[in-house]
Amino acid sequence: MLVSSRLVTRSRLLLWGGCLALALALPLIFRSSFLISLLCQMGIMVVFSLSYNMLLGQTGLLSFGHAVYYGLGAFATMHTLNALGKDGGPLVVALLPAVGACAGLAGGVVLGYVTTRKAGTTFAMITLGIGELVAACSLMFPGVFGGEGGVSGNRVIGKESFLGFNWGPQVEMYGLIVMWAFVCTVAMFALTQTPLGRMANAVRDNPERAEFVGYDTERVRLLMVILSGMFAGAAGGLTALNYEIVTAETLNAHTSGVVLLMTFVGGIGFFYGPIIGAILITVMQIVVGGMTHAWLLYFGLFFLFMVLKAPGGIASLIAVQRNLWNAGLFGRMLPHYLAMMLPVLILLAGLVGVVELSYALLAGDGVGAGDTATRVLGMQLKLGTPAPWVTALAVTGAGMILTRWIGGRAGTAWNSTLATLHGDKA
Amino acid sequence: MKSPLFNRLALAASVMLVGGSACAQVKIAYIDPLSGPFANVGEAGLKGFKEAAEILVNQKGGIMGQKLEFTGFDNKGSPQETQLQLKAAIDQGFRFVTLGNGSGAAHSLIDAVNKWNARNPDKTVLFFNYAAVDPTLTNEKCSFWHFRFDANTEMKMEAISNFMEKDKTIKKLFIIGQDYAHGHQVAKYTKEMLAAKRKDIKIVGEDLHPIGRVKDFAPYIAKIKASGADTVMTGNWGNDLSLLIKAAKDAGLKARFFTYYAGGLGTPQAMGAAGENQVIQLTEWHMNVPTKNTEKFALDFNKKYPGVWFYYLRVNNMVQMVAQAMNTAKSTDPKAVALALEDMRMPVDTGEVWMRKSDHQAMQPLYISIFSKADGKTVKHDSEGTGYGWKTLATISQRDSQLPTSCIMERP
Amino acid sequence: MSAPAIRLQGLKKSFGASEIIRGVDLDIHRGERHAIIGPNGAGKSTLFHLISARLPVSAGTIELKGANVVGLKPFEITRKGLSRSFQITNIFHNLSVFENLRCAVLWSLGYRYSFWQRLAGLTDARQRAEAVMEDIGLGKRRDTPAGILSYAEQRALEIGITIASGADVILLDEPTAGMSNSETEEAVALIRRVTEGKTLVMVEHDMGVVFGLADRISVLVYGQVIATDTPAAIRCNAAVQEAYLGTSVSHE
Amino acid sequence: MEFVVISLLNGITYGLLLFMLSSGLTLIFSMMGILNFAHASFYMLGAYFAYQISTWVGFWPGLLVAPLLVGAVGALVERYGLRRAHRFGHVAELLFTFGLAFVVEEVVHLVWGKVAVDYRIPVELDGTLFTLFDTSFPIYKGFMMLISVGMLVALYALLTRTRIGLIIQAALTKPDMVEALGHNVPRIFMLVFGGGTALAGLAGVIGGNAFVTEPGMAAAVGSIVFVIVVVGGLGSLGGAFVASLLIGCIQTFSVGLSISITDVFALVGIALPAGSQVARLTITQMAPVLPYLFMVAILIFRPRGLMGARES
Repeated sequence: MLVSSRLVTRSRLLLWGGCLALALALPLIFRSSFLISLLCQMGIMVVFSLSYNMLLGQTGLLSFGHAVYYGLGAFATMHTLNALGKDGGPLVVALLPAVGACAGLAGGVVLGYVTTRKAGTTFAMITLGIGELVAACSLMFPGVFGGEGGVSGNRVIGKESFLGFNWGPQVEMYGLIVMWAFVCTVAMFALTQTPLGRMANAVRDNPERAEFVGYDTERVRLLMVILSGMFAGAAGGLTALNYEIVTAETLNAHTSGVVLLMTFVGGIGFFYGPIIGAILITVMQIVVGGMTHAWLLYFGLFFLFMVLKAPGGIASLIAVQRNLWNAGLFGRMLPHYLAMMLPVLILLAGLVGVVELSYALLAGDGVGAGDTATRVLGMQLKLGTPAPWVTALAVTGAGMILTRWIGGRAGTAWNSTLATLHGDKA
Repeated sequence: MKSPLFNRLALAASVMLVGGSACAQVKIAYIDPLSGPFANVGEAGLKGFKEAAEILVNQKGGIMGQKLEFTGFDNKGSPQETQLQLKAAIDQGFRFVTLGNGSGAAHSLIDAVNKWNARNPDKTVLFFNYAAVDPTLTNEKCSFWHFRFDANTEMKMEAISNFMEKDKTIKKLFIIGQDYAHGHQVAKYTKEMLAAKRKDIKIVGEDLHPIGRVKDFAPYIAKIKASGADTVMTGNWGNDLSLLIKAAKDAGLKARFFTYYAGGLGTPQAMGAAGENQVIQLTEWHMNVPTKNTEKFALDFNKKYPGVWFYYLRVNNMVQMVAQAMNTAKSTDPKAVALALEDMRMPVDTGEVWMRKSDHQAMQPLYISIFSKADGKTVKHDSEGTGYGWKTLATISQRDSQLPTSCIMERP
Repeated sequence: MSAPAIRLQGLKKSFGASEIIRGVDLDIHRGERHAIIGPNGAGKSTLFHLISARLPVSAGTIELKGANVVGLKPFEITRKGLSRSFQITNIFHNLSVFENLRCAVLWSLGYRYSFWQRLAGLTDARQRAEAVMEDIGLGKRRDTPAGILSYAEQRALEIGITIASGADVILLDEPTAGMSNSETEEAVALIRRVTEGKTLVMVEHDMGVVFGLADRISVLVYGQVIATDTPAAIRCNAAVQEAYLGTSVSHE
Repeated sequence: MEFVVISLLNGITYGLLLFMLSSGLTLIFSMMGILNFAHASFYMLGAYFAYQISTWVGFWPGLLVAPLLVGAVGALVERYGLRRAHRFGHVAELLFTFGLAFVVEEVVHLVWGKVAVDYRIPVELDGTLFTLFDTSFPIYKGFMMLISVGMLVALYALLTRTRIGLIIQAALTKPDMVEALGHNVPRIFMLVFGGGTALAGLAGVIGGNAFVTEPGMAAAVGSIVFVIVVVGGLGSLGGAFVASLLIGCIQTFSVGLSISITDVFALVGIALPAGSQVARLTITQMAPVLPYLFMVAILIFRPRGLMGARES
């Protein structure tokens, strides 16, 4: 017993250390300033969505106003940075996200008191309302929130440096973000292994029973909201330092929606789920957003697909495969996965074709409508003629039929494999 | 649509290898919302820039034989994303960026450009602002690396107040605005300037409402009506403006509305008949200003892009001025271009545009016009197919909107 | 040690116009096993809900070990040493058997809302949870999520969670409901084992279980206790036979 | 006096429109336990459908057809989306509607463009109904009130006086029992969802031209509708009605009150430090956020809402 737990600890240490080393090494591979900025954004979002999952995944609280804590942390950090003026130094700047964390914590105490009186749907609605309230107020107080222009600052204070860093170059900022993200992630993981973390799970599963084993569920929720607000605030502090500007948008409903999306897509049932979600969605937002103006539609459809087909998120898909692998059953599914790839690709190609054609025609992404040739997906097409439409629809249809057909067989295999898996276990 | 992802990655690599070698064209990155709720504004701007570059520059020989080209970068309206897109543009070798929508994004960009230039003096970037009107951008936060081609809020109010000074029918004024920086500024300047110019105008009320959250303006109109105001000053835009005008018509309020943004991008359509003879706007141009080339340019544009109505003359001005600056400087180095732009005087269709050196703010003639039924004569063209168009009430000369600046510019 | 474990006085509960509990007076002595029986709809579960504060009291008082507990919240009563099970299984479905039990012991061991201690380092919590797990015979299912246990196993876990907190007054609501004969026997043995030295109050329909286990029995009919006595005396009580046993125990 | 009467009139008109929006949401919630995040999206669809129909055959056919179309879309969404999400619980349902709102907005962008469309009030209803204290009251507002009240009455009658209404109510509390009696419960739920969204569509038909029909209109009303449903008490139709009128009136009256926070606190004897930004806020300025404050207050003092039966 003792030995095995020590082994677990050692492999866990290796895993954490490996992740940290990998994160720190990434700028060696991705050198352009854009890619490093992208990595920075990912690091911040990882912390933010992990903090969100403390509510959604661990305590079962669906919040539509989590950006409030994030924004409060960002503004507090920025104001502190500006108040420091010349008195600060790189070391102080490096520690500033802690100010954001405190602000998030304070916000959690005040708002948590109001919101955690109820769970479930009511909680979701209250957070929505409070989020709206704070977002609306943020524009009314330009003194605090900087009005439309936001509050900006400079993270490089003076000429001195701390261990050779002054955080000016983006790479140094990236290093700082990685360190903070690492500390926060470790802390959030540790929290799941404490009495409070476990009771949060208990309250999520069965609040009534939690009361009858002696726990005040409101108090458990409140504490989780406060702690989650704290980490969200730290993420906000990192944003403030990274972009050196904070606007009212950081605390509005859109930001809350994005973090919900990330967390859910990544998988709320696993600690590492939100990390996957944050990385994936950030990349998609910026890369798919750069490729097509229809990205919001693709996003919405992808989200709906995940809700209906994989409500456990990507992490749960990975977990299932790992279970299969451990049980030695992965090989049984692999041919089916490979067989599925082609029809799914065809289906996707068809759908993308239809969507892009529609955008080119209706939203005027190309040069006008009518018979003129327009570039769609790198091809010169005449939108006014039926040919491209028929082709796209035909590909979609073929993809659908093939997916159904091959998918049906894969589904049968899947069910029997799962049955074997659970049969082995039971 | 090419795939910018691969371009971007490939360029990111090649830029590092080659270090931004001479390109066959002069490239300007257009960073504005191209998806989401404000995408229509961003897309209209991008089309305007592309069209202007083609017709006004490239068909006339280009810039030192090179073509001027605009590439869209979608900042989704977010200040944070603006910075990411700036980095993306810089990686791809862009040295000039333009942005217009949202003061938040503009502030973010001016900060980012300043910091980038300070930290990378060998790869400087220049920011052309075509529509963000927060006065601080050319006052407290002015920068050598920023040029504004639109009149700012304060200048626009100066022009309007000069008009009001002469219009003796205005006796009681009501100020209503969105509760954020722009609305606050409009209210502040209105009061300050009228106090200096027309002491007899009584400000009978002042209301601020949260931006984009009011569905029914009837209670506000009731209040305006109760105050007895004959004129309303508002900085509202978008739905907050359309709904205000509609509610005024419903309640039979006969006051005139002085606005900043009634003229374009869907507002005339949303307002429709409700705005007739009640809505006054201030712009640098409208369809019924008699001009030599712009009228044809606008008509061609509207025909080429159905549903997108030509609105920004300043886009054309900016493209011409930037091209001339590059030609004069015989260089596409941002610093040289910036120096050439300073103090430039450019004859355009509506008169002369002057880029003031002290704060990099463009000075240009402005027009005050009222929404009236299109009659084919003074109101020759209607606006956005509504049957109503803009009738010029007054022309504000370039000098009449000039204001001193508090800018103390750090010059490289 | 003089005050009874539970004392109910003039306890009433009404839902709208209908009165379900119509003035119950009852003393439950410390250390006794007390069963509450009665026909369907007599209000047995409601009585449990009132004692454990799942439902608010309409009138009357409830004393737990001499202290008035009316108006307290469920978790406050639990902290005073009263623990209950539910007729419909009420466990943490997504947590493993072991975690279910560990959650149940945390408060009584004083760990409260701690977020500065590692669960894995809390030896006493682990030992107590493991002891209960062995007690209820689920040692082999330690890491199985509670949601996929068999029905009988879930019922055992339900009892395990109830006793794990170490409360000295235990309320069991139909612990053997829905079990087969052999399962019931095991459950009775389990209950007898784990409630040794504690006060036990149970609602039960299975008369075999009731008469085998209880020291005293109260009969609840239409929201009133019509008799409280030893099993033997209850068996002979005329009023009880008329109201209840005459119809239900005849086939016992 | 003049102020009170006109504000009251404006408040009631606005409140009735809010009720139209929230009634469908309440209906769906009380029957199915689903909080439809995309409800306002169906309102928007109603407006756009009506606009499209009005360009072909005029306003009046649209008044009837557009809500039916929206209801049909709603029923399809229930059948092929929500019903599947239902297996994973209420959070999945909520998230599904959340994603749906996203998609609907993009589709509207795609089909009708990103700017407002020219959806006009029909000529028959364009004009002044009566003039009160020199302020005209348009016919169209009267028409809106009429439709709204008519809807309330019809809804009430449907639920309490008809067989289908009784079955719906029974299906809510005891779905298994109703199913055992031979009724197709999933189909009932589909009908309820379709009906609820059709109500939102109707609100869109008559709200779209009174205000502005544009792609942001769903987001603009989305949150206020939730406020109403929460304040009124989740699932209570009567509560939604009262809350709508209350919030309509709160907003209109507070616009008319030009007193600042300082004055309010002075009334109860607390002097605020002058000069702070909070102290300078006026009630007018805060009018549109008052509903949210009101909601928070309600949740603190009466968590089940004004007339709510259940708590969550």
